[in-house]
Amino acid sequence: MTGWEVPIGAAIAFAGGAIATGIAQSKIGAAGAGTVAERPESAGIVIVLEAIPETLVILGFVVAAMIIIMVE
Amino acid sequence: MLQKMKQVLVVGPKRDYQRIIDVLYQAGSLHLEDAKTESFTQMPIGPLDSFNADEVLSLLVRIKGQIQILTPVDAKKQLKSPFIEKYAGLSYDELKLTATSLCDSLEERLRSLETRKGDLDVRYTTLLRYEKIIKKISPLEQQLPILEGFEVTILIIQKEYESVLEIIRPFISEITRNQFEFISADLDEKNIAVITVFSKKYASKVHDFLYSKNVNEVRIPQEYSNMPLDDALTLIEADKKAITLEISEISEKIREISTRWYSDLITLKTLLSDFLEETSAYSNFGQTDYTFVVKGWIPKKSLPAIKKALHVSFGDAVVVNELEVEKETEDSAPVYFDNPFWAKPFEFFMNLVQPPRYREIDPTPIIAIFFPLFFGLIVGDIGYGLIILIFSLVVRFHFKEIAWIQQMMAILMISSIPTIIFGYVFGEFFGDFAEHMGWLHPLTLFGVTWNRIEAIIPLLVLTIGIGVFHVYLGLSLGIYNAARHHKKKHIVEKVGMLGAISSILLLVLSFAGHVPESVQIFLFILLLISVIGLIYGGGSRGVIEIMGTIGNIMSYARLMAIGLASVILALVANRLAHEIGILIVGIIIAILLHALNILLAMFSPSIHSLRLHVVEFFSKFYEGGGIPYRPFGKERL
Amino acid sequence: MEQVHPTRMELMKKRSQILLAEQGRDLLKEKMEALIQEFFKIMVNFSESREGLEQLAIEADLALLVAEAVDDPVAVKSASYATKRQIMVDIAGKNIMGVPVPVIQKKSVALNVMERGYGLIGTSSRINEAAEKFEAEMDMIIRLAETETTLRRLGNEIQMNRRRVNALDQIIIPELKEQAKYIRFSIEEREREDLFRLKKVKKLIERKKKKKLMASVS
Amino acid sequence: MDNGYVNARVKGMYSRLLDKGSLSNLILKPDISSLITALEDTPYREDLERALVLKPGLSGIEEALRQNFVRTIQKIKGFLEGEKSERYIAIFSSRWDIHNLKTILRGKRIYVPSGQIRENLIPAGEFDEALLSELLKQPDIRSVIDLLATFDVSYAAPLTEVFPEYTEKSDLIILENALDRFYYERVIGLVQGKSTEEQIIRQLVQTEIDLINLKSILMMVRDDIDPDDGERILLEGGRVFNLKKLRVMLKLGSVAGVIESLEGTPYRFLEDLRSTEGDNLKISAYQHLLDEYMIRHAVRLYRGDPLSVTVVIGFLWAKYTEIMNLRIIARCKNALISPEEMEAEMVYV
Repeated sequence: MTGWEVPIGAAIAFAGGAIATGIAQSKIGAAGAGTVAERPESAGIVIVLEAIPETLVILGFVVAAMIIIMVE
Repeated sequence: MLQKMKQVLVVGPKRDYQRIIDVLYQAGSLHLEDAKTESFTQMPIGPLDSFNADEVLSLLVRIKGQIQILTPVDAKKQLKSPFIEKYAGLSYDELKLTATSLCDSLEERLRSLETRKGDLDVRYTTLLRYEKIIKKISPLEQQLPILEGFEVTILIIQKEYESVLEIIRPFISEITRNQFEFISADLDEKNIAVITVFSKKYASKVHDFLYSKNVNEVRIPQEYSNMPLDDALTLIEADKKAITLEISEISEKIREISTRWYSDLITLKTLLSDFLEETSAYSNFGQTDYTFVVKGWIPKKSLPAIKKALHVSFGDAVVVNELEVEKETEDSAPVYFDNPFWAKPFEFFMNLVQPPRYREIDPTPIIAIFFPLFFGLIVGDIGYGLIILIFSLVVRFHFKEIAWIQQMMAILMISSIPTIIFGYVFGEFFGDFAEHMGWLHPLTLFGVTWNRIEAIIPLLVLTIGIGVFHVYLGLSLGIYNAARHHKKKHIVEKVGMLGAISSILLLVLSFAGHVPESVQIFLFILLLISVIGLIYGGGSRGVIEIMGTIGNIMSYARLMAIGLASVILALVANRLAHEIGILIVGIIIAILLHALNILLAMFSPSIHSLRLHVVEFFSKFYEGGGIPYRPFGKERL
Repeated sequence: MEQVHPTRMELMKKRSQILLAEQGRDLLKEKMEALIQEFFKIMVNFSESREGLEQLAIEADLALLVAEAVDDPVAVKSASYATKRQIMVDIAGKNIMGVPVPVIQKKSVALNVMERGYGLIGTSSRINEAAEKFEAEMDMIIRLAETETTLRRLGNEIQMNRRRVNALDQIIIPELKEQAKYIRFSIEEREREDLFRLKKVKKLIERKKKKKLMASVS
Repeated sequence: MDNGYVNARVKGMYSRLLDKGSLSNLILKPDISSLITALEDTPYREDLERALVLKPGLSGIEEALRQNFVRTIQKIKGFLEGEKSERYIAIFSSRWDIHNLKTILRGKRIYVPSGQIRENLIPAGEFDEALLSELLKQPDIRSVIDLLATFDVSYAAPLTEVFPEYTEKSDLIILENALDRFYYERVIGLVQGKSTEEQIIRQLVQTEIDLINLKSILMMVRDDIDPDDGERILLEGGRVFNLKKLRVMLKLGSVAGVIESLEGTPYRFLEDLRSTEGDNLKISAYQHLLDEYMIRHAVRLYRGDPLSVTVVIGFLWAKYTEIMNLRIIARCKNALISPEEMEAEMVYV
């Protein structure tokens, strides 16, 4: 019963998360780079902050995986 | 764990102060504090007549100034100075003399080179400017004959004053008795350029007239004026070349000096800065009329040693007073980690974030337990684990000198062990390679076969369960910390949060049918009480925090998700290899993909389990902002 | 004193000279007193102004300090370039008891904000106030210059007068008096001599007369 | 476009500004040399070390402060190079162009040697070293203006326009006014857009114009300037006061009157000062309040939209204020002024 709509759906789920993460990380990255340039001691925090929006792509991935696996 | 610290006051006779400082310096365990804030019952403690740093400072400024002018030299290429080894052994006075004489010999030459270079740079930009305007005008000039004994004047007129042209022309004609050329054209959107050529004998009259008409004349430096603009351009071009040449000559000269002296200056700078650093500790010492006073924190373990050392050298003349410490003062105590060997590498993370305060719980051991666990759960592959283990061992071996690499690799090494264990549980060895070959199978525990691809839901439950446990642990630590600081409201808030989260979780479970419905009423009551507690402890924000905390717990699902991503990449690698007909190509592709996956597996899981600690876990109890322990002594320099 | 002819004529001349000298002296004394009075009148003012000047100088320095502190010395220096660098003063003169003293016509160099040369927009009122204070100080200096010259002139005049009075009092008048006295003495002496001679002549004549009488009698 | 990177750096720089505590600490230092020692522990260290080699004591500190400020502006301009927001920063920094240009014109008029004029320039603006040194080389005011025209610097136009009037009356104010007027007109013109960013900056500039006008009027009224003559000093485009209102204020004739007329405007705080301190206050006392208002207003921008260029503008004002405060401390310390008087001149943000 799996047709073309399953991979497309999974792709949309993943893409959404990935794009959102990309946008968020680009901004955090820019700001983070600025922060580290001025205050190198805050590098640790910046790395963690940079990782925070990654949640989105992970969730997207999980949803995509679930769509594919569960439909199968 | 943090070391227990004692605040001490060391008091000795003033005449011995150099020797006392030496002994303390050798012991290298005292974290200095400003002794001048202490005071004996009646006697104020004044600052020690300390070393005057001005001299060193100004010398350092001179050296730094020269270093700035010089170009850094590759360590391999530079000429080894014959003195450089000697510097380290010099006393301060000798060092000062050497540095001063070196500065004296270099400074003037360098400064004049640098100034010359700066001037040339400025001149170059100026020439570019003039060149730009001349280039704009020169096409116009082509239409005019340039004659000997004639003067060329260029005017710029804004377009809105274009009518002025009509006035100027007849006047110039009259002044010069019609011996003139006059041509105008648009220069750019805003301005019109006018070129007039007339006999030199009318020059002053024409200029006076132009002045009275308020027209801007183009000012070109003397050396380029009164010649055809093309010639001026050629001349400017030649001058630019000459300047570039001279600049490169100067740079070459500076480079020559650099190869000879750069490392000398750097060495002197380092030594003098060290010296300055050392003497800056002196500002912490105090004195009264006859005694010399040092105040500081010392780890309890090191206290007997320092007492003994002082006693051996000075007998009873030097007293070490242990100060009674108020709870509040304890907060200003420096923190010195004291962790078992297996937790020590994880202090790296604490320093990355912020060290804890003295009276806080040091979460390092907890990170040391959970970080590898999370890492292992995410990566969960025997093959990857082994490669990471080998990788970390190799890197550790290669970079023995660099402390932070050592620490990071130790973390990876420790983390690779649970990775292998989880790999065994999940039956993964380079993805499903081993399973495919029939060597290994996912274990079946608690009625679930832990094949990560299939057991998504159980894994999700497991990770959320870990999340619940971790967050509860955090909240409990928060209660402990608050109790230690006697912050009643905080305790109530944290307890309320525990109650609220528990009741909500249990309610969810009961609605799902896993918990008997009969307890629902109690759960609601518990929730109500908890919310009241939360409002008492943290206000409305406390209630909103419930959502945050539940979000935090859900966030642990990433343990499953990232793991899943890594498994699927591994599967893809294997399957590609399988499906490509040519064996060798398939293997190469598989190896490349696995390599990529391992690389990702070293970064992503580390960052995410670190994030789970810093964001989700620490927010429940951790304050941070402690002062790192920096003992006065050898280690410091 | 040798030149003096001890004649009655001379004596009368001396007498009138003495009188004249004494009158002159009294006149000079009066003038001196008047000058001294004038001097002190200005002097009081002067010392007050002097203190005022010191006060003004302190205030001006403070205003400059504030301007430099808040607006950067560079801005103050820049504003200073905008000012005209000279002050023109017209000096006339007047007479105090025959002493010529200067009078400065335009006593105030104080300007208003539009006259100081720099634009108002970019320059702070602190710089402006510093300028104002210094202008006030300048005014005071000019005024003091006027009074100080006056005082010096008056002082000189008083000195000179005193010397004159002294000369009259202690040299000329006593000398004249001495001369008059000498003349008088000389005249009296001469008169006495004449009398004595007369008496002697008279005696001689009488003796001759008596001899003649005796001779005739005898 | 957002300014994530730049703003993060600026925030880092902002966090290194001295807080009130460290400033009061500096105020309490007994003398200049201990002040220098204390400043060694601040971000001014590097500039201070360099400046003190050439100029000892107070002038060294002042030089260091100036250098630091110039360096800060250059640094921020470096981040923003090529960005759209660069021009908003230019709004702030080009006021030093005006200062430099005015200084050169003033100096050239009375034939001050170029070297001396140069010492009073602050290269924080848009003019580069090359332009400044060419300007300094010119013999007189006319040739300075001509050179500006030659290099196509926009200030040439307003100066050329009023030059005949200047030659006629020989009044430098004419040239300076033309410059100031041009500057503010251009700035207002730059921020006519509808974006929030431009609106905020426009408001800031308009407020500044108001404050400048107010200050000018107070100064002129105090000196009994003929209102018809005073009009030429007034700037158009203020936030609260239009030209008509300003003219009315100029005709009020007394400082007290002008201040009373502020009732109902955001600047009525001057009235509070007047009513507590009396009518004989110096204009600078009012200006202090006005400056403070301006600085507060500008620094508040720092806390606005974290991704907007306004953060940078707010920071620059805060930095400017800090440098002013430090200069006040240093100058006053040198002249043994008491801490209380010192604090009266300072502005805390």
